[in-house]
Amino acid sequence: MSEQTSTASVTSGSVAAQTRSRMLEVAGLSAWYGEARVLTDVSIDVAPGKVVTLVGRNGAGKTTLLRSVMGLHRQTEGTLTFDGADLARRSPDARARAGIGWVPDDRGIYSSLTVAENLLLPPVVHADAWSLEKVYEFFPVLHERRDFPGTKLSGGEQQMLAMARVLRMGSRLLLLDEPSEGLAPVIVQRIGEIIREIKGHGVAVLLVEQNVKFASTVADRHYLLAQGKVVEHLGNDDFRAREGELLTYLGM
Amino acid sequence: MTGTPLLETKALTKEFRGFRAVSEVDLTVARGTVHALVGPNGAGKTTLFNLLTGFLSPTSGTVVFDGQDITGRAPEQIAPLGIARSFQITSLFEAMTLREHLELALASPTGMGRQWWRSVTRMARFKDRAMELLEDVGLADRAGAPASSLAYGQKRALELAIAMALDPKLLLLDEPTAGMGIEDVDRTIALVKQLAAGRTVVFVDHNMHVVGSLADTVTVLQSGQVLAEGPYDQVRADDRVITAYLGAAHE
Amino acid sequence: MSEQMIAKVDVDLAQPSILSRRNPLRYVLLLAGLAVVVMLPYWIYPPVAMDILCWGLFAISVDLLLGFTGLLSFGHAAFWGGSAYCTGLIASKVGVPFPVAVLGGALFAMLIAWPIGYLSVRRTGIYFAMVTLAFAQMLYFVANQARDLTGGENGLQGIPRNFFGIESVETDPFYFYYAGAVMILLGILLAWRVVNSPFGRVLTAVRDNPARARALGYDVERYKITVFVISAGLAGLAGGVFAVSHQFASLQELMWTTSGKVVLVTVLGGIGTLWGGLVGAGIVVTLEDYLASSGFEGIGLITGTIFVVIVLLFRHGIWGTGRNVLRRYVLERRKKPRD
Amino acid sequence: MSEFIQYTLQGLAAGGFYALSALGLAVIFGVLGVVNFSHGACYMLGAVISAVLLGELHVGFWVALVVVPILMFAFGVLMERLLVRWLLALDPLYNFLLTFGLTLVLVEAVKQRYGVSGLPYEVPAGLGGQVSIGSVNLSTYAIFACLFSVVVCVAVGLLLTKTRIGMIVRASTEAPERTRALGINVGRWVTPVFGFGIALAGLAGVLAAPTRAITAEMGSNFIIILFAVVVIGGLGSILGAVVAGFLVGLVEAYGIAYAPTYAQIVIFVLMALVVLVRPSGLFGREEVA
Amino acid sequence: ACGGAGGPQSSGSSKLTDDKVVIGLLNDQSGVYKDLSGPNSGVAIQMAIDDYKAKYGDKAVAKDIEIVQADHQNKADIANSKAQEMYDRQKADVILDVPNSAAALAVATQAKNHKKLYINIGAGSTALTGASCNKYTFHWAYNTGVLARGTAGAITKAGGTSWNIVCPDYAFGQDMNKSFTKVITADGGTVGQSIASPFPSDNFATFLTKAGEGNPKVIGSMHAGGDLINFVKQFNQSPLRGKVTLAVGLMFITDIHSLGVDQFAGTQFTDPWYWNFDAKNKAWADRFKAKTNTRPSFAHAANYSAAMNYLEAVQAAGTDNADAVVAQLEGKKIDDLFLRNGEVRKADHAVVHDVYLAKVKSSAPEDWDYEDIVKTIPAAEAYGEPNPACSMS
Ligand SMILES: Nc1ncnc2c1ncn2[C@@H]1O[C@H](COP(=O)(O)OP(=O)(O)OP(=O)(O)O)[C@@H](O)[C@H]1O
Ligand SMILES: Nc1ncnc2c1ncn2[C@@H]1O[C@H](COP(=O)(O)OP(=O)(O)OP(=O)(O)O)[C@@H](O)[C@H]1O
Ligand SMILES: [Mg+2]
Ligand SMILES: [Mg+2]
Repeated sequence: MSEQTSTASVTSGSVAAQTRSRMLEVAGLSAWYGEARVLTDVSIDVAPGKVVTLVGRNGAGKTTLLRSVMGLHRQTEGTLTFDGADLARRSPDARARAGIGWVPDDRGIYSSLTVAENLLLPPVVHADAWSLEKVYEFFPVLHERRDFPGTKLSGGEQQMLAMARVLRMGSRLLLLDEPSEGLAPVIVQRIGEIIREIKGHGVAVLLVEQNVKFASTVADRHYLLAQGKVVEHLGNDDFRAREGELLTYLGM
Repeated sequence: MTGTPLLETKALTKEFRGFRAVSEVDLTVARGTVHALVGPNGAGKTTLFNLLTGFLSPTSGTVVFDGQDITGRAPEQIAPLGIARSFQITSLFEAMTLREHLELALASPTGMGRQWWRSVTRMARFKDRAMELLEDVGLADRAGAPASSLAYGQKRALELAIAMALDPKLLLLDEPTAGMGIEDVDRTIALVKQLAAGRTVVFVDHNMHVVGSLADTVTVLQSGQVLAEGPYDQVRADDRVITAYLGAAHE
Repeated sequence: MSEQMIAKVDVDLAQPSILSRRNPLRYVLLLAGLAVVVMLPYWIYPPVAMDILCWGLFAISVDLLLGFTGLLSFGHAAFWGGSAYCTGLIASKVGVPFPVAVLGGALFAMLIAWPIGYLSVRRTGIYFAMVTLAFAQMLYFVANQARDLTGGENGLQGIPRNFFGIESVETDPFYFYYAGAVMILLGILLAWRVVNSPFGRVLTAVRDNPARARALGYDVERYKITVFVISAGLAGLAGGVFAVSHQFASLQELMWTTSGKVVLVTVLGGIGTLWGGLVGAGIVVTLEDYLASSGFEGIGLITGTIFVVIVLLFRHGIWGTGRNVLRRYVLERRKKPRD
Repeated sequence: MSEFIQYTLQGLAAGGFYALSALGLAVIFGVLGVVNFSHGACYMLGAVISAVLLGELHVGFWVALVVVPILMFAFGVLMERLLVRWLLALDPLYNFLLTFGLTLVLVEAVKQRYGVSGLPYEVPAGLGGQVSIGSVNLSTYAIFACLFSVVVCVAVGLLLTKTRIGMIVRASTEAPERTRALGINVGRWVTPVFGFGIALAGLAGVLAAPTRAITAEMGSNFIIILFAVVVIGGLGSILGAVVAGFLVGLVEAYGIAYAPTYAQIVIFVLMALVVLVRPSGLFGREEVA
Repeated sequence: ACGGAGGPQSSGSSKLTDDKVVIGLLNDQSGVYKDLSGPNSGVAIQMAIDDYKAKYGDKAVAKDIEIVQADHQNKADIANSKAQEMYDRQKADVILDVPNSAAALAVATQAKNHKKLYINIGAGSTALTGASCNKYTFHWAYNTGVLARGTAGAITKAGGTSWNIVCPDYAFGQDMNKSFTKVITADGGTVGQSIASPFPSDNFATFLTKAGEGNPKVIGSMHAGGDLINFVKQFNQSPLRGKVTLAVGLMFITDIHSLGVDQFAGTQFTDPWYWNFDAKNKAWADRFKAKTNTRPSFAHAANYSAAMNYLEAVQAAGTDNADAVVAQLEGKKIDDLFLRNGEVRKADHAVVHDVYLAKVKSSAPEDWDYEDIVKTIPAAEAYGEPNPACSMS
């Protein structure tokens, strides 16, 4: 029920987003693996303080899109702007320092670093960055395990660690690749709270989710991706209303 | 023998540098049932799987499978007894094609793998079965592709097919539907149901829909200990389970 | 749809063999290879040609571990040299025809490979390389100490080349070459069989993901030990023929530099290509032979530079690079009619 | 008894030297995942450069102790930029092989330029004599070399475990792409660390110059012993390398004293035992199967 | 046409096989023996050829003389293939040098199989004139027995009666140890202990401590090359320096050159030849220096001497037929640049001659002027009796 209200405020906010500067703008993006094209002419944008999801079945190209934004996938065509600046020529680390944070689908925890080191590794890029205390407060289990090698954590704990790591950076735009995967329902709810909180600080989120229920509790807008193309773009209310139809259409 | 449980652990414990990931767990899995293992992240579910399959050896306690004490045996000794598992974090042979993955799994119990004097074409005898399995998980059109070119969700489906190929008495599935879309989840549920016929399945999943549709019995772990056990409806109504795992807002 | 097709072509590129069993090119290549082996002593000084084959098989034995099981042995000199001494001792003390002595040597190599393999396979990757290296050093030490048997740094000299009393083979390196080549080819055949067997398939699985292989019920350590022992046997076969060809065995055969050289030969030919070893050996041995009388003093400069360049730029080695080029060509040709 | 003390002290002195020499190997492996086969050759270069500095420019030991590591650092930077870097993303075996090839080149190049019979070097003034305590005698230089090594080892250990640098470099090594995505300019860190490891090898070379034959081949067998040291200590563990360095020094000294014939083989026997009992080495991290 | 052990064949008018004499130089041109012998031995052999031609002019039997060289890189297998190739394909009539005992023994076997000459210079193994001797193999410069009789005998007789020996643990080191011990005890001295050190080794601190136990008058080091330098450097840093005489089993002038005279000062060793020993040597060394810009080692002089005497034997025999040349050489008494009171001993083909006990100077008046010759050791004393193990099969 509390979800309802938050969603309402989000929808009203999205109108303002049209006029405000867009934080991330992707236009005409295509991507290849070798000769195989996996993204075709994708255009999306994300405004500050907004959560935008990418929805699509397995293999639709969601991860590839996030990796392209991060600069990790290089076989691409099209334009990418972040905060008004052209990203195309910038290295992944420069993009990260400019304020883009990435939570990979495989979590990307370092086995050669302890949990604490995994958290301390990335540089702080914005004043809004979470302090280590705050991270530990939110994820007590990370505090408990702080001296363990990162990959000795359970799958879900690693997911939390990956999430906590970008929060520590204070990135302005978060690219989250299936953050709820493998998490206990309680933790998923907690992640939802976190997303809502950082939104309040003007952070933009590009969220890839399979868990549509979860997605619709936090998102403002949705892009539907099928076979590498954006097939639909809607606000959260529309999305909820047409959920069943859309999912069938997407084959989800 | 039908009366005895297929799998039984007694006071099974695993410590990592003084930290108890699994603590005195007594788990009984009856023959022919589907048994779900749920619990918060880090509750020890994967560790328990690792103990059951020999990837870790317990600090104390015993594992009895089909009347045999298998405590502390190596994975390659346990697998032939009829325990197969899928991995939570996908674990494939990147350069091999999907079909080769399945042939390899199918060949394992036949001992063909030790034949260095024979032609590899002999493994083609498993081709039909392999294709069938790929068909089942919806990957038949990728049979000749290397595993490295699969999207994440497809890899998970392959994991499942491999576990099926081993035709085990006991199938352990670690989050079989993680990272899958709803349709795939439903297909997977159907698959597991089909598999479960005449078999025993233990699985871990955080998706309550999956747990609800599959499990005969649910065991909830927390901090390495059994918190609750029983049929799905009973467990999900348990207050302790709600606070520790499901969360207040759940449904 | 077309995307799918392209993806499959790409996939084909990663496949081990492009030439199907029925492809005539396959047999053409095989025959050409055999013809080269037969003609070699006409083109190259026969003892050097024999060296090429011996080093070729030696490299293949290393590739069996490195390319097909993912284990870099940096101590294979132990098996090559161990067998060289053992072959020499059998040939001179027992006086059997040399093929028997060589088989004895290979058997001995397998015998010592078992405990070494048992200990070494507990580690993988670079650790394995260093552990095998250390064990080979131990054997070097033992051979040096047992100088009553091995002659110390003087080497085990005057190994006879008994061959059923056939004089030409026993004295003329040209004819001896063919007798030795038969043994080497048998070894190569064995290596080929192992690679293209169900066992070989499991080895690839072990290389790519040992934990997964274990979960499928494959005893990874046992597979590794087995292939280690087979590989040692092949290295021993090569070392035995080498010793008989040169009629002596020296500590050089056990030195770590020999282990290094054979890895160089393998990498040059192409890791995971099997046949590459022969190509690599052809190049390294003739190069060494040529440089020895060229008056050029910095042999290490040349071999070292070649090595660096190969590792850096042609990681698939000569055979692998050639094969990829061929494969691309074949695929182009296949694609055309469809378009 | 005094003999025993004598041997122990000599073992420790040698051990300090082993520790320092293995340290660079461990640093490079620990942070880059590269087993630098050319470590022995770099050690040799350090010694040869010291000798050349002395012979041709009359630059003495103390200056060499500073200058040579700097030169070797530069050499390491070049080596990483031009060669090693391109293979970092691949299986570590490739860099092992690359550095093996490089070893051949370096050894040969030195042979070509400075001949094969070696270069002269003297013990620095003031470190020439012996120190005697009772009946125990140790060369002053050996004591100096050992203490110096220990200081360097401790400093390096602190640098890599207690500072951000070590962390960044470990991460960069494990997954360079991902680390970049976390806002870290990977290239900027990896190169200096590699250079640093090479500089440590050069430093060991300078320390060796006054007591050892300075020839192109001086590192060829040394590297094998260093491998044994790091295997015993646990590859990638800095502490392991240091402890194993001392252990090997001691074992060797006792071996020489009580079973001279087997002095060298005991190192490898020790290694085999360690691998048998603790496959990951004394201080190595457990590998997951 | 391919391969085959070709025996000597006389062809047409000339009495030379293939109408020319081919001298093969097979040695280490890039490794540890490069400076000791290496490519400069080729220069020395060329000097011999020039001298031979100058001496006989038109009367020379061998008008066309060719040198073929190969670098065996200290590897016995390469030496073996190259030797076969030299004899078979390059028609070498004689092969010279071949340092490294395994390589030398392999080449000796090839010489025997091919029935062509091999004159060893670089290798010191007594097996060449012992169990492995053969009709076509000659041992020109020195052997390990000579070194022992020279150094151990001279020092023990001069009062250095109590020894401790450190020897590298390989066949050469052990042989040297045995030979030294035998000579020392025969001359009334004692050997307290013989300590084997691993080979190669670069830390001798503990060995030196052991070697100093029992306060011997002499410490004998049987090391060679890099090990020797390591040993001496560390000896100089030990309390033994100045208290004990250091005697070295096998040392070459190149070792002194590399380490510097001050490190070796006072060390005694046996040298088969020294360039600044007398005017005759000096004159030749000057010629050599003019061509190579360095002073000759004993190996260079020995290569010269061997080539010269081979050619003289061809001249005397009137042919390069190996059996005829061997017949000329066997038992020949020679006194030349390298061999003083020399004789090609028929029984074992050891070429015996006077050798010298040298002591390293404390400072060098010029580069390479490092040795004081303490004593000339007469051929008979240095070489002893022929090795009974040699059956000249
Ligand atoms: N390394 C690769 N090589 C070739 N093809 C690839 C590679 N990685 C992904 N693909 C292909 O690209 C397409 C898009 O993959 P991507 O990982 O972006 O999908 P996704 O939407 O994130 O899927 P999922 O929900 O399963 O994570 C898939 O068809 C996949 O097979
Ligand atoms: N090898 C290990 N070394 C140290 N600690 C470990 C190791 N493996 C697991 N742990 C710890 O044991 C606990 C249980 O881990 P496990 O992977 O079994 O959890 P899980 O129940 O599967 O959780 P999830 O649902 O998140 O996958 C975790 O806290 C983890 O940090
Ligand atoms: Mg994805
Ligand atoms: Mg888990």
